[in-house]
Amino acid sequence: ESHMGPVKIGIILGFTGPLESITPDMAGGAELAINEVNESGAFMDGATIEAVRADSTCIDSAAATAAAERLITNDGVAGIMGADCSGVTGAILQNVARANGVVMISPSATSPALSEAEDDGLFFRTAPSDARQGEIMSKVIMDRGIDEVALTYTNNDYGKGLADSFQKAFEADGGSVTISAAHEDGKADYSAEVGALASAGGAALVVAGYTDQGGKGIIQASVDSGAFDTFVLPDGMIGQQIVDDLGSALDGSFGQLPGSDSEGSAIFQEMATEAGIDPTGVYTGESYDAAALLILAMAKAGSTSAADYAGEIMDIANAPGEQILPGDLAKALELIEAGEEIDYVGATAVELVEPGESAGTFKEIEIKDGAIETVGFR
Amino acid sequence: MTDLLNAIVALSNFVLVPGAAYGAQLALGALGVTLIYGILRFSNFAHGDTMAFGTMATILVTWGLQSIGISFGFLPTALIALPIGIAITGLLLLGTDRVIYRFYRKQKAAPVVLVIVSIGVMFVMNGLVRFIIGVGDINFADGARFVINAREFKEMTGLDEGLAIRSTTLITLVTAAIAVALLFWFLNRTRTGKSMRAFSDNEDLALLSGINPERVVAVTWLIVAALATTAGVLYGLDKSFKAFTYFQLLLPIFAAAIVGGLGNPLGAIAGGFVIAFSEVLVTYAWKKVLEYLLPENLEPSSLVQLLSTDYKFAVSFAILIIVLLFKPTGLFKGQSV
Amino acid sequence: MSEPHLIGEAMTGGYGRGADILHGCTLSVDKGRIAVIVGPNGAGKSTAMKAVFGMLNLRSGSVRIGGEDITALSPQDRVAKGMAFVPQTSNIFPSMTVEENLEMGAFLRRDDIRPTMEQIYDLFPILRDKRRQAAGELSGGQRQQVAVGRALMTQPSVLMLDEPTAGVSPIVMDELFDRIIEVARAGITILMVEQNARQALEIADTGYVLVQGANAYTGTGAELLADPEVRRTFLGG
Amino acid sequence: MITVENLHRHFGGFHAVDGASLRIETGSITGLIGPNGAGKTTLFNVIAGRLPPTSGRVTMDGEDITGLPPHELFSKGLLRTFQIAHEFSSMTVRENLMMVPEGQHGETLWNAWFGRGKIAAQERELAKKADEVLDFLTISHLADERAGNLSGGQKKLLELGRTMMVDAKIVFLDEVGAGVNRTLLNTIGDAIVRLNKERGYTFCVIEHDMDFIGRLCDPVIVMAEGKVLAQAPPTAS
Amino acid sequence: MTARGYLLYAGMALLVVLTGMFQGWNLALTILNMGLISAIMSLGVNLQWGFAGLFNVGVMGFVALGGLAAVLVSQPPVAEGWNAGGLRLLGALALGAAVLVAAVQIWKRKIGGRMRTLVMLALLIGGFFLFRAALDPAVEAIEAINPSLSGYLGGLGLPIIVAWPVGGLLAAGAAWIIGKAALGLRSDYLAIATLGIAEIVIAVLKNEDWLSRGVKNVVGLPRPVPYEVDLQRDAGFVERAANYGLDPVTASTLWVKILYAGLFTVVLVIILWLAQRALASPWGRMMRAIRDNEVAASAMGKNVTARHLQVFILGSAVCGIAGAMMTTLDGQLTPGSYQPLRFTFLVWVMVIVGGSGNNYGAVLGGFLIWWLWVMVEPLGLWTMDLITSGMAADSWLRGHLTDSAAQMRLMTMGVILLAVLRFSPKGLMPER
Ligand SMILES: Nc1ncnc2c1ncn2[C@@H]1O[C@H](COP(=O)(O)OP(=O)(O)OP(=O)(O)O)[C@@H](O)[C@H]1O
Ligand SMILES: Nc1ncnc2c1ncn2[C@@H]1O[C@H](COP(=O)(O)OP(=O)(O)OP(=O)(O)O)[C@@H](O)[C@H]1O
Ligand SMILES: CC(C)C[C@H](N)C(=O)O
Ligand SMILES: [Mg+2]
Ligand SMILES: [Mg+2]
Repeated sequence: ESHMGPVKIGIILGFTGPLESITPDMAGGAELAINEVNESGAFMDGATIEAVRADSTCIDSAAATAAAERLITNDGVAGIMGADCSGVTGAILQNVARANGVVMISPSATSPALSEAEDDGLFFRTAPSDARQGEIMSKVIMDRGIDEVALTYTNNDYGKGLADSFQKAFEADGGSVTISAAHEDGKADYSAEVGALASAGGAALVVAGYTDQGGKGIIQASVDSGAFDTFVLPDGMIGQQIVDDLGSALDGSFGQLPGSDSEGSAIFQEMATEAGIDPTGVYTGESYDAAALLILAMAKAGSTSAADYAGEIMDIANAPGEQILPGDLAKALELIEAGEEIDYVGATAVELVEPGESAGTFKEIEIKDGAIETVGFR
Repeated sequence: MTDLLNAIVALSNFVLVPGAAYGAQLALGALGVTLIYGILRFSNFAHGDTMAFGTMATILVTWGLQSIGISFGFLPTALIALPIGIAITGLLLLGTDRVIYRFYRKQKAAPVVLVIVSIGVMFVMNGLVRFIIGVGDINFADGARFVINAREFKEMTGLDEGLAIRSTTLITLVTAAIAVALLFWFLNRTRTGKSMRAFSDNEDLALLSGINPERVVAVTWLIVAALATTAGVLYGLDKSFKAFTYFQLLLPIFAAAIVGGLGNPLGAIAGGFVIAFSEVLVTYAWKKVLEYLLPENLEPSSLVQLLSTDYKFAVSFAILIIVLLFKPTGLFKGQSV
Repeated sequence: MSEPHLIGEAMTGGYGRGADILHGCTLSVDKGRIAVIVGPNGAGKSTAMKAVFGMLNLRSGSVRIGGEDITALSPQDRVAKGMAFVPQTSNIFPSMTVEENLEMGAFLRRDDIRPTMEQIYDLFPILRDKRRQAAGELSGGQRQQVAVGRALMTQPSVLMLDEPTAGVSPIVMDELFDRIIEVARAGITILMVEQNARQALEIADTGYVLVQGANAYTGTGAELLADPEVRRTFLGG
Repeated sequence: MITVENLHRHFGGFHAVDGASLRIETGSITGLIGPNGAGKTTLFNVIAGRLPPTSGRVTMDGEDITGLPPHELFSKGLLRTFQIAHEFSSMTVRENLMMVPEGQHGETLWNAWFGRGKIAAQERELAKKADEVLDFLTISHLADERAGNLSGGQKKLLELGRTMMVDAKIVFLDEVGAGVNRTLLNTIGDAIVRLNKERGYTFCVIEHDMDFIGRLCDPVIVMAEGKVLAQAPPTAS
Repeated sequence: MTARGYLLYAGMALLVVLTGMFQGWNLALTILNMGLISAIMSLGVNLQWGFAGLFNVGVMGFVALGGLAAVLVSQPPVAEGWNAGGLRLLGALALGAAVLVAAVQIWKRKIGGRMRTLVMLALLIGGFFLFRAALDPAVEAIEAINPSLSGYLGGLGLPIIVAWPVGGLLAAGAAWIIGKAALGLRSDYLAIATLGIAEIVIAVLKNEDWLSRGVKNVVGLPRPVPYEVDLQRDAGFVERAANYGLDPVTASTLWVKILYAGLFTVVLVIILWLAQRALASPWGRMMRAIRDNEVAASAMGKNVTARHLQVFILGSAVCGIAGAMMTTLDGQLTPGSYQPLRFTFLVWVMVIVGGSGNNYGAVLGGFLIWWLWVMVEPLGLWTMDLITSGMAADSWLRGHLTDSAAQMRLMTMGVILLAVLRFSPKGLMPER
């Protein structure tokens, strides 16, 4: 294979559509890793990497498939960082990635169903399956002495999957869920949902949604009508923006998101802020890690062909080896060059388990005086 | 007695007040849609994005005002900026008409072609708004958010249930009432208003009567700009501004305009409330209210919910369809092409 | 002889890019006089009226009013010049009330329109009863009365009527013709198309018979009525 | 025979048809006259199933047909024309006529897909028939014109032409004459008489032209304000 | 077809070929395949709007029903699910249907105004609770079975291609019910009613997990064509590919798409042929008459209601077939992805831009608009590059614009759409 042109990596995210407000930062995260490598010049004898963005639209599988098709057959990308939403991710995987034998690392598709998808060993994700988060969330709530909650979730595979696994875990732990009500994202009004939730009652409201979508609308309406005071926020709900917007109303609310107490996340925060990316945005760190893993695996295999490097990804992500944090990519490449083992930790303390997804260490947070504070790890 | 009061307050707080607030927001949007349909005779898909554009313009002006230290006391600053926002939107709409719609009007294109054209306009405006202000959530409300909030209400009355009334709710309700009254008066009593109706009724004959079509169209777009911007700003103050949500508002707004009777301002208002209340009421869980009302041993163990909130939209649309089956051109006898 | 008040001279043209309908058709009326156009269906009578009113692109020929060439003016501008027109079809605002229809006729007037409206209600009493009703809900003949009323509201200097009496019952028709004479006496120039040709020609100062877009016969109303050929072929014996 | 018994049709508080009773004898050419707004068209609309009656009964040859939908009445041989022409404007004039006959072979989808031969034969016949009708109406040169482009009178002729495409039992004509050239109207009158005599059609004719009514109709029914005033031979009116 | 028509089709073919040459044949074929499906949807809408003037804005619902058919036909049945409550569930559904039928029957009775309404309401409300009482436990039992992977009843386990006609039938059945109720409505009122019904269909698909797993999606549907990976392992195929000078991956991906294209083309040609025949027959003439003037058509003996129902069912069935084909191509059913903009209004754009009332126009519109929908993304980015190329590398505006370049997608779509409609306001291939 010639190393004449730059190595291309596709970034497929929903730049338009219901997640359009979080995807720029996700793409930014991935490009951060790519730029870092390019600046180091240590990748495959100084080859440069070029990011090619494509729009998954989050919801339109056909458009997403076409976009992926173009990335692979026209742009000739060596790997894909994406997609974001579980639905389109599945479509791209089945119709394009497998067919062409290209690796996909999704930073955010968290549907449990993807664990079972047939992938010919080509699909990975740096986010944990929602099955796991549900269990953690249940513990987090229980440990605060709350055993009765109302639950609302965004009506998609992510929300539903998370809500189901949470409810199961919570009830097994002895708690009770007074109501489990779906909400649709991007709608104009959530009074009806809040009315039902309030009527059912509970010591806290668990909101398995997106921070700038229906989830926010629900919290806003609950706060406005005084329906709930305490909110439990899983990964999709945590971001500085919502805390700023709602002000003191969120104080005392808590939640968890994939993350670890690795210095990685702190370093990433700094790097991202410097690059003008909001590091608290959901899945920004995961995106950085996804891109980094792709690059490192290629470097290790010394090839941009999926057949060669797909097998290296698990190896790179897990111990043994020297721990690699954000900003250490140059070092990592040198180590690889030198034939040494590395253990990529990255921004989110990546630890991949079979079948190629993040094991899921979770960070417990609480909102205090308008700031998101980490109170522990699980 | 307190139980009864608590029940009433709970119902008001979670059904009546939110329903009225949402209803008024939809109604204001539907007024614009219905006016375009009534005069220019097509369903304007770009209306949601027009609202977004108007709101965006107003937000930019608001930021400008805030940065030079102007505010409006307990009222949101955006209300001062609103007239300027309306003016900017008016210019945009007039420009759009000149560049795009006029051609099809001259061609006497079928209404459905105009609908498709307006989808094109929607895409373009959509991009425009996002280019200028981005895709994120923007909170531009300042001033007092509540006339009374739940906690204060509880403290004041000593009841268990709180009642919250947001200032934007009141402003929206009042605005909607004034807007419909003005529009009604304008269309039915003033010369210009009548000439607009004449234009929509029989364009050729309007011409023969000396009515200037370009003027009619311009006036229509200007009113639409005012309605859309006001609707958008009030909605944004209440919730927040996000381009995508404004696009999503389009469907309930259309539903409101149609169920009320297209082309009829009163219908738009009625339709707005029908849609809003059918969303809120049918999926309401009556448990809490019943707990207050019924003696202890009869209290319900379940939620007493007719349908789960999953079916909120399905139900509101089902109600809409039922209304149409009995009133085929809407509650207030709308037009149909 | 001085030039007639209204003249459409040697008009040739058709609809859009289609074939010509009018072939050098000429129509003229003196001030305060009545001209009536008759002819078989599809002869181009309505087309000629539209041409005079500027609703048709003429390929050649000209339209002049009071000596001024108005061929290039839009219909709107002709309204401003004091011309009024009742088209043959869709000549009312169906969803507006009868009264609003009349008001729209007077759209360009700035003076008090009440008296004129009263006159019209006197002429067509039924319209007074129905003045709050949507014009689209009226009977065929009533609509026709609204249409003529609307044009009269303009207080024009030239009044053009395309089959004003179609569907109007005999009594109303007589009154309408009387009224038209009255209007003409008041100095208003009248150009009308009629299928009730005999009655119309009786009050006409000039009569035109159009056939296939061209003038076939021209004369005073009485002359045409007297011509047996015209009677047999165009007036139904 | 059509009988109408104590028929009412109200619009809000307005009684457009107010207790009308009448009969149309088989084989007659019945005239229906009355001032504008008398309720003639409304009566037609109720009989022909276009409007439901407020109360009352309509029978045809003893069978109750009150409120039957128009297409079923058509099958029973009851046809009507519209006062304000209802042409199929985007179709050609010939197509306007060819679509009329019922039960055409190609009107079911299955035959449309797989029964080409038989359709072709039938279409040829229909086209021939249509051309005859157009010939009679003197508009055969317009056979391939879009019906929307016809002149006002030509549209009325087309209305009439449609009723001539099938063998009807009874035909309701709502002012076919308005806007039609008088010479042509005479021919139409002759045709009506001939259809009546030769093919036994029954006619009910609304018309304001008294000559036409007088020449054609017996008996004549007079309506005013929604009521039937008199049912008399024409000489008496 | 007119000369202009052939020219336009040639132009469209050229666009696809150019895409193949400059962006890769895989992409060109992907576009072509969805283009074929879009063309079918567009034909369905054209049947309803172009032929009969029915303003159906519920296309999405029928497409989704087709998708549902794909799952119900092709997935293996879930025995545990059936054991847990399958029969009870069927019984509950039958009960619900019976209640509805009874209510309609009561309503149709001409007698007893208020009494009738009361009885009907009582029946409906009582029936609803009875229905829920019968249904809910069954649903709960079924959905409890391994929810993250199954939790539904599964399907019939038949070849997925069977789902195409079945999708049509499912959509037709739904259209019959909807048509019975709503076809009395006119223009925009019918539009909003159908729009609402489509939303209801989607709500059911999203929330009735026992049926097709709801928002948890069904992925990995079987295919009517071989899998690329299998072809790549097939020595014979690899050899044949090599004969053409193609590497196995490229050859297999292309071959699979070509097979799909073949299947889709067959369906499109059949439907187009039927539609074209129908349009050019007395049946088509009757439909046009009804579209032009319902009142007159009815007075001329045409049963307007029945014909409307017929063509509504037909058009909806065509959309259902297309929906099943699309789900087959996607290999998964994701109810969350059904959005009116994409599945209803885009199809309408196809019909109007192509030329409503003209089948060839509708097909052309389907291809063209789909091609644009996919191509506007690179076009938008490219335009943005062009715009920003002159700006200083570090200028604020340049950064801002590049960041929002993705937004150019819809904007470009809008501009091109407006340009096309300006160029031919009656559609590219007008009715006549
Ligand atoms: N839809 C309607 N709503 C209200 N009033 C109506 C409606 N249709 C008709 N009318 C009224 O009913 C009366 C009878 O109308 P109809 O059309 O039957 O009269 P007609 O005898 O046919 O008159 P003409 O000779 O003018 O055609 C009229 O006064 C008319 O205004
Ligand atoms: N909009 C149009 N487009 C094309 N041709 C038209 C149009 N309107 C009328 N025509 C044709 O022009 C010719 C003259 O029509 P016109 O309406 O002037 O006739 P007319 O003399 O007024 O007849 P009538 O007495 O029936 O009203 C007719 O043959 C008609 O078919
Ligand atoms: C971008 C994310 C919020 C997407 C979500 N986790 C999903 O699986 O659909
Ligand atoms: Mg004429
Ligand atoms: Mg009448």
